[in-house]
Amino acid sequence: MVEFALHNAWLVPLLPALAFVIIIFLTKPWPALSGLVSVGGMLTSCFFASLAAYGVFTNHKYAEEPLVYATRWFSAGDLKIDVGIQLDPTSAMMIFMVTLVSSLIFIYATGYMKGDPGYSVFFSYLALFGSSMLLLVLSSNLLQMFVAWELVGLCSYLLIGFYTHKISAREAAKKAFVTCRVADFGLLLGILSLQIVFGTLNLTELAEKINNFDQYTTMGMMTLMAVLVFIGPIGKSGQFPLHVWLPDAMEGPTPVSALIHAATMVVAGVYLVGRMMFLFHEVPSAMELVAITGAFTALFAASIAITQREIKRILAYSTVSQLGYMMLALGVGSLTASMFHLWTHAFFKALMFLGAGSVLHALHDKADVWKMGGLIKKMPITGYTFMIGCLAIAGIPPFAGFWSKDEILLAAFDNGNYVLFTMAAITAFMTAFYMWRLFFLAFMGEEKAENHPHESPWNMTLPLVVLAFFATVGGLVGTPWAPVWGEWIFFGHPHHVEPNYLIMVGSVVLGMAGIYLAYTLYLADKEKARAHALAKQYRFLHNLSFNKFYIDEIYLWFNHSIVDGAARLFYLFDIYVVDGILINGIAAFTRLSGEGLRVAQTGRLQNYALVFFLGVLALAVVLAFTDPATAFGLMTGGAK
Amino acid sequence: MDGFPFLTAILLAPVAAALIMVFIPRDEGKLIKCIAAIGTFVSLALSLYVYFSYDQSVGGLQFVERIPWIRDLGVSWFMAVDGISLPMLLLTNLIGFAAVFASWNVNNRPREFFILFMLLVTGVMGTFIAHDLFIFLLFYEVVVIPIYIMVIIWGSSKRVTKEYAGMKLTIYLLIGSAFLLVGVIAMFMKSVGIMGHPDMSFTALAEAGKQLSAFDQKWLFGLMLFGFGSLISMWPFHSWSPDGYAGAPTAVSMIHAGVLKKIGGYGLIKIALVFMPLGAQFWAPVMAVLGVAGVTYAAFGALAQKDLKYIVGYSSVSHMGYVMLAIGSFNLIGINGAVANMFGHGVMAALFFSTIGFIYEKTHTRWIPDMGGLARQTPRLAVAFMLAAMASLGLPGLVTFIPEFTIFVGAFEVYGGLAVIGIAGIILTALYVLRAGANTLFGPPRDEYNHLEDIHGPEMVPLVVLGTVLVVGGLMPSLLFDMINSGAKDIMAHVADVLKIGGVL
Amino acid sequence: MLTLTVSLYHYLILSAVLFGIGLFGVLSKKNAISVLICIELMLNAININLVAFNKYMTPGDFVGQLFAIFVITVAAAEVGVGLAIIIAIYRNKLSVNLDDFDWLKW
Amino acid sequence: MELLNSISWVAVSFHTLAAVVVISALLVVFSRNIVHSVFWLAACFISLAGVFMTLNADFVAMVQVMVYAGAVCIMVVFAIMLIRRRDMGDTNLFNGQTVAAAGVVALVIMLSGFLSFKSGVVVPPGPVPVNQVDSIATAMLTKYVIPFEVAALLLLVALIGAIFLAKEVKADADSDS
Repeated sequence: MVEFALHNAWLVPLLPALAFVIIIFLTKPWPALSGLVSVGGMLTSCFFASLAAYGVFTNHKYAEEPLVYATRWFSAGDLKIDVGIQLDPTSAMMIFMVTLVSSLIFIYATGYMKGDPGYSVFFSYLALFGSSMLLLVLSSNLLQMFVAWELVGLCSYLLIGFYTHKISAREAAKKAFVTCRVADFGLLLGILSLQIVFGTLNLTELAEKINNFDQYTTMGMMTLMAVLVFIGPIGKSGQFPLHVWLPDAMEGPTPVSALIHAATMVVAGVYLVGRMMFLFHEVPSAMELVAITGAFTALFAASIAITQREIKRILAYSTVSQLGYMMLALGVGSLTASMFHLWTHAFFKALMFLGAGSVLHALHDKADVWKMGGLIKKMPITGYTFMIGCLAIAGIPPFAGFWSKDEILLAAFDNGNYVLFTMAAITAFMTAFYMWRLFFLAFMGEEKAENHPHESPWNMTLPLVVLAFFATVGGLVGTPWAPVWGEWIFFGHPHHVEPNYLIMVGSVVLGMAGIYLAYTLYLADKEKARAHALAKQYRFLHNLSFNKFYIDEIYLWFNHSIVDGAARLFYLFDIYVVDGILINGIAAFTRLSGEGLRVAQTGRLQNYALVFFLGVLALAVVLAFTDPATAFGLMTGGAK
Repeated sequence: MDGFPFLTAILLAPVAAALIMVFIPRDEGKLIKCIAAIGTFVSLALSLYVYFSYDQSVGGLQFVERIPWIRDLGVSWFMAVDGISLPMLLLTNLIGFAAVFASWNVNNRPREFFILFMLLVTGVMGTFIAHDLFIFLLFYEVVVIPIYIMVIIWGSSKRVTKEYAGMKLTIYLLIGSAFLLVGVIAMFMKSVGIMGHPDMSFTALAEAGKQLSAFDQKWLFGLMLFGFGSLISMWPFHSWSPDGYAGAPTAVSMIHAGVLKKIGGYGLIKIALVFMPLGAQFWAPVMAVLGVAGVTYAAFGALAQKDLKYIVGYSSVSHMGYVMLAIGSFNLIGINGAVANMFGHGVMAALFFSTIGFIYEKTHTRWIPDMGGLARQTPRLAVAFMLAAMASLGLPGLVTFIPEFTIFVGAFEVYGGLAVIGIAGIILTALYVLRAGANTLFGPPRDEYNHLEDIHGPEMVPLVVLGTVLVVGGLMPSLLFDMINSGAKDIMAHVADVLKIGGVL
Repeated sequence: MLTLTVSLYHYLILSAVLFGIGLFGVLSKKNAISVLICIELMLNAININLVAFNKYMTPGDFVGQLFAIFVITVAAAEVGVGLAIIIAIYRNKLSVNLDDFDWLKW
Repeated sequence: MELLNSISWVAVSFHTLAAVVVISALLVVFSRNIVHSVFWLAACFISLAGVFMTLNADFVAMVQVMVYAGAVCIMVVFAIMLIRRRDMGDTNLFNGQTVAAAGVVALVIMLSGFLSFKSGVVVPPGPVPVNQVDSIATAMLTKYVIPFEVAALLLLVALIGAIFLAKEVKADADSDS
């Protein structure tokens, strides 16, 4: 059975895809059935994924050499593209995590979406989304990965814009797609150059060839390719400066936000960079770029998150920030730490998003945390699981986030880049602060009279509990004392780090400090007077942060003024120059020359006779003064 | 092959349908449409059979029918298919069949409409399977007249009147064919000089082309480039395309954007490139530059549009820019991509135009600001629209992605930075397509469209047929690419052959 | 001393001059009848040529003279019809001024 | 006497007649009165008949006098009378393109004069038959009988046509209405 799962891992993405097809063509009129098909498909897929993961993690040879099986997809001349499955511990971990989290989110969605007119369609999209992500994870070929990558983008488009009647949803979906498209442009260029330089896109072959790349290309070209490839993840994983779509993506139904932010989509970028480590590893400057981008994004997003008011928006920026962490880990060369954080983050972020969904469900989509309060009393399961999530993300041991974050800090520290390390540390503090600010504001404190919260049904709380469990213990697979994780998921050689107690204690202290600060400002202080005073005192900084550093406005301006302006310019050029001057010009010339020559038609016989005789004269002159043979030649155009 | 003249049968099925229609009373609209559907379906079925029974391992010309016709000019009824003409033939029939159903609601003089339409389809098919230059031109001219009449009578006037649109379309086509004719006649005269006897068949002319001097090849290719270029709406000879499509009735837009345009690319590859490889080599950078210019320029142009048909019109110019870029890259991968992209874009454009046609039929507007929220009222139409839109922006998993990727590989290898500008077009494409889709389909539904009926019955056929091709072709690109590759590699082998000789000379 | 001779060339020159005068009249007179008259002058110039060539080139033959006679015949017919047309037009337009007869202009 | 003998009378008469022809032709064109033009035309025709005489073409000269000086001139005078005006002065004016016409005509004359000399026709010697009318009549009624008959037919058609064209149109207008 395990062998079967190992060698037929294509079933993992196929089953949800099948669910998509079944729902679209068969069960669309019966919502309950559609939900069942979708959840069933994902659960079966989860079952196979678990088996495959079990198979991989019980046989250490897969950590050295991945299990690859592929078939030719198409070929055009020298361009030969395969599709296939590449199973190694990294992808095995991913499919397990993705199918597990997705299954839970699907179950949650059966409760959350109840009664929605688009219930069936929603579940078909979800299934397709999961399927695309799994395909991406298992891809053995970069182009195949790109295909899945784009399909993930499509599904996110469909799901973010699921409430089609809402203009904000429509715009957010468009923004997500177009932003990712910009990034994909870079990625596509990167893939193209890889194909052209190395003549293959199969990951294993690429890895081999890049190992001794000097046979094929220069360092400059390698840097270029690495940077181009990295542009894709910048977009997909919401790194600065293309992070703008991610916070808006919460316009979709909450399960979608959870799916996008936790298990699928955004981690695709991190995963891709991880997959392409063999490329980045050869190019130190690209690695540096990855690390700097990651660290900056982490800090930047955290600084926005501390002033946001909408619950999902805070979570969204925290996602951006955490993704920055993962990138930072990759940039300092630790695939292990990055994947570890990806793993733990998936659980606690899914948990928090679903918790937020539960809150919104209860409060009828009232999203402002300032208008909530004391929810934990009426919604104990949601509240306590959410607290576990907050503990995890704040880096409090023994919760999952602590271990992975610690690993990243350690990796940054070991790398010797102390600026990046400091940035990461500050981010850790801020993360604890804003998450607990959210928690205190929404769940603790006084209840608001106008709210009538109630606990959500079982199919929404069950996933919360399961996720809370994983958010609690998920990090134990990679403690510094028992580095199981690093034994399996690594780049180059197994990753062993000596526990650094200073950093460990330091990060706990930072997390506690953040929580304490949030406590004093938002819970102990009933009137929140000091928080308001601080906001007033640093009005400029507050506004900057609250308005997300005006990046959206800049893009909007760019899009509306520059792109649309150029479009209008081109169009006017087309109408007035190409069409107006060139095309209609030729037409007008024809017409005008007709008009002009018309005047020659005077209607007076004697005019005609005059011209006629002029012609006769000319002809006579030609005939009189040239040799007869030449004259004949002239008149017949050279024909013999 | 086995005696039955499949290609002639494919060609004559619509003609037979048209002949039957002549004898049907004019008010029997349903019957006429059914006959049109049957006629195109027979062609479609036969061409599917031919497509799948073509032996790719052998390659070359198959299903050959050759009957001498005008001996003094070396003209013969030479019908055959290879890996390049087959996808185009199939495309024509797919779109022809779908277009009949997209015109199911034509009630103004249906008999004349469908007779002309059958002739149009026949003409287009003929250009793709004729392997005699004279017959090729003959079929090409057959195409022009029905289009003109159909635009003038059944078209619609928006920014420009339908008369203007029809005139523009026709004159462009004729100018293109004028360039072409000069080139063809010159080529023919030269070939007579080389071979010593007249022969208009592609095979003979390709052989004769080997001995053409480099200078002759250059100017002949130049003529054909501008002839075929204005057909494929090569920048800056593109401006007929948006206006023409906007004015034309749905079926004509479908056929025109879907396949007729492709005659330009097909001719460039199968005629100009094969006959004048040295000329092609000389002109390749020009084609690439014009291609990239077309991609970017038309993408920006599309971004500024508010009329759905104009958007698709400009977008098709933009996509044809990719084809030009691919031919300009002058390598096997590029040629593969060019042909495949023509196929993919054909299916996509046809689906797009049929969808827009239905939207227009139902809402009586194509003006985007007047629309919104149609996804709620007409979900199937929205599916068709989104499918076409996604294909237009080259979503992987649909038939348009792999060809574009192939083109990028082919072009990037040769042109580097220039290709990057072209590839950047995918961002703009996403922008305008999504904007159009979002503003038409999504957002708050409008009350005035609450009564709209979604597409149903025969109206579903374009969506089903073309949508299936979009998805199947996207998931199994080898179905398309193996075929094209079998044709393209012969062509490029021939080209390489000639270039070698040319190098020696 | 001045020798007064006559040769083919004299006739040809006379013919050319007469033709030119006739042509000038045709091109520059306003009156339709006058144009008709000038056409007669041109025809006569031709006749001179025909008869002169007859005498100097083929003295034993009379083709040139015959041709001249035919030309005269046709000219007579032409004058008849031409004048009839002018009269018919005059009845409609009350003018014989050719400048007024430009209905066929653009 | 020697002087007289040395003068070729043919030459003298040719030059005189030619002068008359040219002058009267010029007067045809330059007269401002159409009636005068017709008179000068008659003069021109008659002197042209003399020119034909110098070419030994007696029959043509006779036809010239009869048809041109007689018939044609009379016909033209009749036409002028039909289009009568009280004042016959300024009935024969030049139009706007006179200068251009003069230029073209000058070129035509120069060119044809030049070509006449350039052609270099060799005049073969030979006696001129005396009995011309006989010969012409014979030729016309034997070898050229068909053109002769066609010319007759042409005259008939021209006659009918002229009558039809010149006929009053009032009757037609009545019958039409």
